[in-house]
Amino acid sequence: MKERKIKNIFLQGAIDPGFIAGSIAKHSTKTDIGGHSIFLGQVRADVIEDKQVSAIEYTAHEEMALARMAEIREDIFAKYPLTCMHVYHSLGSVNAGEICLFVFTSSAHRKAAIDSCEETVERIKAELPVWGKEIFSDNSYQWKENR
Amino acid sequence: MKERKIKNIFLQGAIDPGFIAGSIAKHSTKTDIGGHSIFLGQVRADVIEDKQVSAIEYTAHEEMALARMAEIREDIFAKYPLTCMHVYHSLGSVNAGEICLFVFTSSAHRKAAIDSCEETVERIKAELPVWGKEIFSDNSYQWKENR
Amino acid sequence: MDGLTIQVFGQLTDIVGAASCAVERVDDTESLKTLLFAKYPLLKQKKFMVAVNNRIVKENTPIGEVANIALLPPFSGG
Amino acid sequence: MDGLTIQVFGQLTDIVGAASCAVERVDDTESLKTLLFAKYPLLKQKKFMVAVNNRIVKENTPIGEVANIALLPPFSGG
Repeated sequence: MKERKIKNIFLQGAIDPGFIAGSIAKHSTKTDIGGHSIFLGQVRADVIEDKQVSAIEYTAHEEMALARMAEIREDIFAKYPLTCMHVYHSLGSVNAGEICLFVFTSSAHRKAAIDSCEETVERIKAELPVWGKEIFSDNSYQWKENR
Repeated sequence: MKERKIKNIFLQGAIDPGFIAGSIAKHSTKTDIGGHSIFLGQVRADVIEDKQVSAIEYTAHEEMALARMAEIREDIFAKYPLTCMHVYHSLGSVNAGEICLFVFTSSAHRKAAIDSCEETVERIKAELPVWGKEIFSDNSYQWKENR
Repeated sequence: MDGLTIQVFGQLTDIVGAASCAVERVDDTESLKTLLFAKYPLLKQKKFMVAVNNRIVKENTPIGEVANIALLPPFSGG
Repeated sequence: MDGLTIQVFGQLTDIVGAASCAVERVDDTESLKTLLFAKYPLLKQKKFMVAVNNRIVKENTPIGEVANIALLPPFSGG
């Protein structure tokens, strides 16, 4: 197995819009970038059998998730001419309306940024050992299923 | 010709990351949203025959651009199940490393948000009467060409 | 009779030397082009579209009494 | 001989009643599954993958001396 640099992607609780702004602002010194693509996952207040989701509680097999994310990052950088990629995923409780996933890719031209962002989001959803528990307003819950 | 609501998309100068954060934060009350897709155009410090781009000065036929943007918005909303769409484009001078275009789409599910954002960006680049003048550090310039 | 004021954009402003130019009134967009090419020969080498009353016209189009006219070179926004 | 500690995730925690469970040591993942199904019959109805030392294994796989084992139901992150 190759040695990969393992970066933490997990943040406790919701991802603040101010954090996203800070991440964008840091790229102003990288003047070879022409386009950024950002995906944000937001917790929906789905109604399931008359009960409304008020939050999702995320847990992960962190060690496996970070190792797999390092592989995904390596694959994406091999496939697209990216300047950089940043990924953050919430752990713990995230309320409906709050941000739980932040994927951010940058490239000289828009196509690579846009395509790599979408592919990274799909792979994160399919491949990272992360689980969401949908908490209803009456404190009952069900386990989230990705489609 | 149908009556369309004309929204202004033009901002004077660069688009501040704090403005983007504010726009994201406003969506926390829309709890039917599950995914946001954002594209940001950033001014590249391209080097052309030994001269480096230090800024782009944008001008537009504003009335025509806003009317066309209203058509694009209508088409995109007809094609994708979107919760909302926001578009901002700079006018005047934007320095290398600063943001000149901000396209932001939101939907219950990620696919519609991602696809509509990309399509909107492509249409903005192809269809809006906007022009960029690349200013070099020695104050000479050339007119930008989209590819 | 008033003349026409033509708005110009992008690199066409370098040829015209301003963001607009005044020409004598003509009946249609083909006559306008002939007039402009005579006045600004460099325009002939440039790609541009003509907008009459904020609509891009590809065929020869009459220019009415209160027409506003714009010359639009290839777009380069974003 | 020490037993094995099995980490469980997602909806499997509802069946096991905790984020991990302890079982006696077994030689391979098939024996482990047999043991777990006997102890937690509801597990049989659930889809999950087994990870040995942080690698998902699809075939029957030996469980070594210092193995860490995890049961992973379908992912639902993002």
